[in-house]
Amino acid sequence: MIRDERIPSEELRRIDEEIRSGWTTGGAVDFEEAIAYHESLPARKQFADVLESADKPLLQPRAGVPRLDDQIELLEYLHEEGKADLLPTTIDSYTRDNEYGKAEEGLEKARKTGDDTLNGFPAVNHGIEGCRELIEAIDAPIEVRHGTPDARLLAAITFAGGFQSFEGGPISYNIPYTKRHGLEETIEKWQFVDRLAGAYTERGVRINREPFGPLTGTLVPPSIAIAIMIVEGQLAATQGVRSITLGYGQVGNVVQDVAALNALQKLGDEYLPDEVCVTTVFHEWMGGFPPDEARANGVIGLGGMTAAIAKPDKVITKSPQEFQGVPTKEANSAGLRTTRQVIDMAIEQKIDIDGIAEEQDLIERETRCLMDSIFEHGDGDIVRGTLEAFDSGALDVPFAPSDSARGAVLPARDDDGRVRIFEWADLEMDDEIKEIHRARLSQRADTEGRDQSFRMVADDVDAISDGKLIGRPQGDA
Amino acid sequence: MIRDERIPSEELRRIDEEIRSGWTTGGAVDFEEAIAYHESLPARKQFADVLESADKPLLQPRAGVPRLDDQIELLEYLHEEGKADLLPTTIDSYTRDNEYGKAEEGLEKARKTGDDTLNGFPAVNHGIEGCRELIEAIDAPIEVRHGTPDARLLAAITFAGGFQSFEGGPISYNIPYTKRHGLEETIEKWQFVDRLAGAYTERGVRINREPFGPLTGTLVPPSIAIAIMIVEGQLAATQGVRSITLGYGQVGNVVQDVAALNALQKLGDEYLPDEVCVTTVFHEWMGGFPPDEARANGVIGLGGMTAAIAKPDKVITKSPQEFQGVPTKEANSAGLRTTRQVIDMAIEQKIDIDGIAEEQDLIERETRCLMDSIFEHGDGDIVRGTLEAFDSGALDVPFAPSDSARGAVLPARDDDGRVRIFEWADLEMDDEIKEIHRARLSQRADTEGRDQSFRMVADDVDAISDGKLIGRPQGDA
Amino acid sequence: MVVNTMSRTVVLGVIGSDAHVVGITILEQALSAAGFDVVNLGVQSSQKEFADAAVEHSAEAVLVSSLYGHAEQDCQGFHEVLEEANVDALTYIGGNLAVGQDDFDQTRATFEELGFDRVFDSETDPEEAIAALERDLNITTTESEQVTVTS
Amino acid sequence: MVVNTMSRTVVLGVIGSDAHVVGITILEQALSAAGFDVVNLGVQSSQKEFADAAVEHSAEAVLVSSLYGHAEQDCQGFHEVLEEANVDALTYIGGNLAVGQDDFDQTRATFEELGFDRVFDSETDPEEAIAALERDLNITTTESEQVTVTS
Ligand code: B12
Ligand code: B12
Repeated sequence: MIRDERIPSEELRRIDEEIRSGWTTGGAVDFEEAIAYHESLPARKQFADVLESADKPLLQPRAGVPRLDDQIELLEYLHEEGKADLLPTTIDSYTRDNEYGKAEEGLEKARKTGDDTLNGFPAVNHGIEGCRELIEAIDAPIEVRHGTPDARLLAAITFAGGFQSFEGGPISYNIPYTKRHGLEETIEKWQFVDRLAGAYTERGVRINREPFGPLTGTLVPPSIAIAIMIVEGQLAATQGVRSITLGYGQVGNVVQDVAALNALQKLGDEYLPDEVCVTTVFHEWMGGFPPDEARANGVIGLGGMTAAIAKPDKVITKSPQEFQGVPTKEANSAGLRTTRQVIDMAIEQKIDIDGIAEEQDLIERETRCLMDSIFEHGDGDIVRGTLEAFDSGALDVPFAPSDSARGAVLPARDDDGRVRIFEWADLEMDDEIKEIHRARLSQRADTEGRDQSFRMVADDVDAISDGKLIGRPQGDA
Repeated sequence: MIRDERIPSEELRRIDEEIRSGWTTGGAVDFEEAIAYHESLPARKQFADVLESADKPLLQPRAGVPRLDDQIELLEYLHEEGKADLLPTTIDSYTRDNEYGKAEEGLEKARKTGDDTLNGFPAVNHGIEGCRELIEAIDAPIEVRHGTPDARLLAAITFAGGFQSFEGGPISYNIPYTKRHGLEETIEKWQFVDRLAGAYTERGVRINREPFGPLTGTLVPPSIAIAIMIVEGQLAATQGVRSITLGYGQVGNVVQDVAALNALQKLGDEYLPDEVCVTTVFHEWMGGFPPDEARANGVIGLGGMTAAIAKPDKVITKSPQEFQGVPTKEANSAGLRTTRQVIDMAIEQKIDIDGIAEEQDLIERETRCLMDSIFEHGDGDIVRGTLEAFDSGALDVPFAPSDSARGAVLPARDDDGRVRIFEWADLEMDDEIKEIHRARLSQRADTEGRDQSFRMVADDVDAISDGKLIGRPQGDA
Repeated sequence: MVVNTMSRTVVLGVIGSDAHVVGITILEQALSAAGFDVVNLGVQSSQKEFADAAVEHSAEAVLVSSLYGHAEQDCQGFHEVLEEANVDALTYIGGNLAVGQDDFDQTRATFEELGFDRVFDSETDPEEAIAALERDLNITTTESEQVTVTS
Repeated sequence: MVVNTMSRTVVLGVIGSDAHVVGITILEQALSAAGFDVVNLGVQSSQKEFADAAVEHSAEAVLVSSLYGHAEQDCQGFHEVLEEANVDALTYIGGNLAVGQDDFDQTRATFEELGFDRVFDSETDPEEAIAALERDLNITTTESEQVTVTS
């Protein structure tokens, strides 16, 4: 059974070779040459440095199309018109499923017809050369964003291709994204990804790693997200990663969001080794959006405002077309600029909101409970602990589609709109904390004159898309 | 010389008759019949009641087109698609200049060509019948919004036409809107408007009056705006108005805006007679907007957020097309819905920001200084005091185009983005308060490493349209 | 078809490699509350899994969900698979069925052509789906039985 | 035209019943800082007031501002009035020149046809107007003289 241990060099090399034989483009990877390539990149394309030295939140959208020239055009547009500070390259679904053959077909069809037959950029198929062309064309750092359970070949090729930031992790790209991949399997695979990033890091090329904080994007209680971020951060650190960006998805309550981002940074610094530079990324609301661009802009505005107060290192923006489907580049840029305007108008203001310290304290206590439980489950080993804790339900994620998580814990908002836990299932938590949640939720139930039930959860899931934060009973119900 | 005294009944009748002879449609006004008409309107069209009994901020856009059928269509759209709670009818510029003949020409041309040859709805020309058709067609209360120094005939016709709310006042529709109208002249004319509203009020038809709080819309220090609101509120109260909505235009600093709205309500309640029901209206940013709809949505988002925290009774929304020109109805609705989404997501949250009480205290002290000065200038009479205070410069409005105000006082933002006074000119203020402003502004000058100068003011004027709150020196300056 | 107020089994799942689970979680709950027996296959279900479940549970309706934009590819040949398995159930599909900013009428036509009885967009409330099912399955709900998810 | 580095008087004002004063306040300040003698007529100035001031001060340029959407009506016959008064100055107009959401190229054409030498939109920085004036008036600025408003 695997443990939280660094992959030995020979093992790294062995897997690397095996992996790279999985698709023709894998053969072209040459580690030494890749190091030299990264060293040749100008300072403004060095992802970790740019992110870590920024003096205000940097903005990054989501974007990926199949063809290289289209991807270049798209990123240039988002950089110039959207004023994105950092750029993404979102990978297509076939690549995420390691179906490089199908991706190739799609790419060829895209090249022939001009249609976007894939929902992202098949970086493996484009190979090192394609990746580098992209890196060279765009005057800003670019991150690989995907959702791939087994991202080993993708990492090998994109790292060699000049990308210096890579989203995901064994839990965060498993539990929300796939049904059948075992957690042990994805941890093992991501240990390789992290080890590879660590190998670059040792040579002075600090590959930034970004666990995916929002998880299922749907009312995830902050402490659950933060605990998983710490676990993934720790796993990456063990493999030698030194630049780690922990993520968090907005829940929409300003106090809770600011408290959570503070706690994320604080606990990240505390739990992760000193050698690691920990930064944070705030995702604008990741749940269901309103089916109306004007209202969506309101959601984005609240996200920007929260970012201005919490000051994370990076903000991943949403577009007003989030509800409908993949946004046009214009809408994507609009989301960036709306966010930028709000942040820049609010960030120089001193906005200290009461109750943030208390909420942060609660989040920290909860997170520590979960972390203690993980360490206990694993007898001190975080890999073992994570596996056992998910298995026992001591660690869980709401709305998890994966067979590796119970998905039995259910969140609901309290009367102030903060996300609390309504159904604990087997989640490990101090009784005192459970009592706090219970009290807050029963206060809401009183306000609404109804019992706590799944209906409340369902109403909360829909609330923001329906124009409110809290899913209060409507009409004469 | 006029004083703050109620116009006697016979005088009211005399002026009313004279005024109504100014244009053909004036003849149709019959006060008794008008009272009966107002009484026949359903509760949901009774402006004051709807506004005063609302349990959350009501939203109102700006809108006016020349033709009646177009105006009906426009307001229906804003009501249904924009979900506006209260509706406006913005009057055209010729009517504001009392050029009813030119307005008639424009209206006829509009009817023939279908073009919008006037920039608003010429209510005087449409007459009572036209107004009532509008009132009947729209299932919500409607306010008259204009900018007319001499609005007597407009009031006579729109009140009889079924409108129950009327924006403006002798200072707020003079100083920012016109160069040559004397203040004494406009006060006298608005005494009539208020007296007429008072006459309806005595008969149970409470006409709501709304002084225009934003004034020049450009960095107006809160205390100056609030003092003028109190003066206009008092003048209206003297004439028998009992429903008064005091206005305030967002400056963009959340703490200062919330403090100002609190102070506005508190001082309004304190200074105005007990019989008056005082409500407040918050105008989303009234200064220069960014030339980009996405960024404009950010400005609107910050406005909505501020409203959610301050909870005024009404919010006047902006559209993302504010920079460019009169907005399309779609853009106007979008501004409403973006605002609604932000307010509804944030309003149930407890957001108590530090420093609001202190800022409110400062605003109240400043306002009291100005009010004391007005009372002193007028030997206890607020009309005389206002005239003398403007004359001496003890009361002033920044960027006032009017010959009746010095326009010598100059605002600038401090390091936190709050609007302070950089050039006091002859504005009456305690030295201690001046010292506070001076210290705050010199702190900013230090941060920026430059002297306080008009350049700073100019930079602040442009800042929001350039994407920031504070006009910091750009680039390598 | 006869009026049927008893056992009404529906199969529900997300097709393809799509993992968006929230919608079907809400749907499952609403359908159960409305009295249906719901067989929830979860996310990333294959055509065959839908067909097998429909056979096994003699489902009266097969409800397919897709959010991630690949519904069209994922549903190619689906109705042939159902036919081969002798499934004679209603078929509904719903969610976010096209990639990008599409026109829904066109999307609806595409999926009707593929054989779906009804096509729903992502603004669909569970209530609408339930009402359609009750209509299509000719279910009469007596006053006393009426269970709405708002209760 | 000869190179002229001395007295350069410009008349500035807002035409018609327009009261938007902030733009010309900023412009006045920037023009003065750049060394121009500015005669600021303020808001709500008539065609005749512009012409009279241009004559009285022998202005080299007349700068008209309009924000409220009635510029076209307000400027009808303006150049005839200037001509009658024997004003031979450059004429610029700037601000928000059309009602509603218009295309600027069309707006520019409209005002050039009315006789304006240059037409500026409301995104114009004072610096641009100054640069244009210096070019059109053939003003050479020596290094030492160069005054920019950012200083
Ligand atoms: C939350 C979310 C996620 C979460 C999902 C967590 C989880 N496992 O469930 C995460 C972050 C993991 C995620 C990942 C991805 N997502 Co996503 N996601 C969303 C989001 C924001 C909300 C979806 C949601 O939960 N809504 C709330 C529920 C209650 O509503 P619903 O799902 O629409 O379901 C209701 C109705 O549609 C209807 N309905 C649904 N199915 C059916 C079926 C029938 C028969 C009927 C009658 C009705 C019906 O009833 C439901 C209940 O009311 C949407 C955008 C949005 N809608 O705002 C994007 C969205 C669906 N995602 C999208 C994409 C592209 C992806 C990714 C590919 C992104 C990426 N590049 O990484 C991956 C795909 C991963 C995978 N393998 O599936 C796109 C799809 C684009 C398209 N169709 O053109 C969207 C639209 C975002 C966007 N604008 O780009 N996503
Ligand atoms: C502040 C403001 C007001 C204030 C004005 C206070 C005052 N007395 O100055 C108040 C609230 C009183 C007001 C009233 C009205 N306003 Co107003 N107002 C604005 C607003 C928000 C900002 C204007 C501003 O001060 N900008 C800042 C300054 C620095 O920029 P600027 O004026 O554009 O000037 C710069 C450039 O344009 C350029 N420039 C300007 N003139 C010239 C000339 C030359 C030769 C050159 C080279 C350059 C140049 O350089 C300047 C400096 O950088 C604008 C919308 C916007 N722009 O965001 C609407 C706007 C101009 N107003 C508008 C309207 C309709 C009105 C009213 C009719 C509204 C009403 N229905 O009540 C009244 C008119 C009253 C009147 N008689 O004039 C419309 C005009 C519509 C159109 N053109 O199609 C606008 C665009 C708003 C809108 N979207 O509807 N307004």
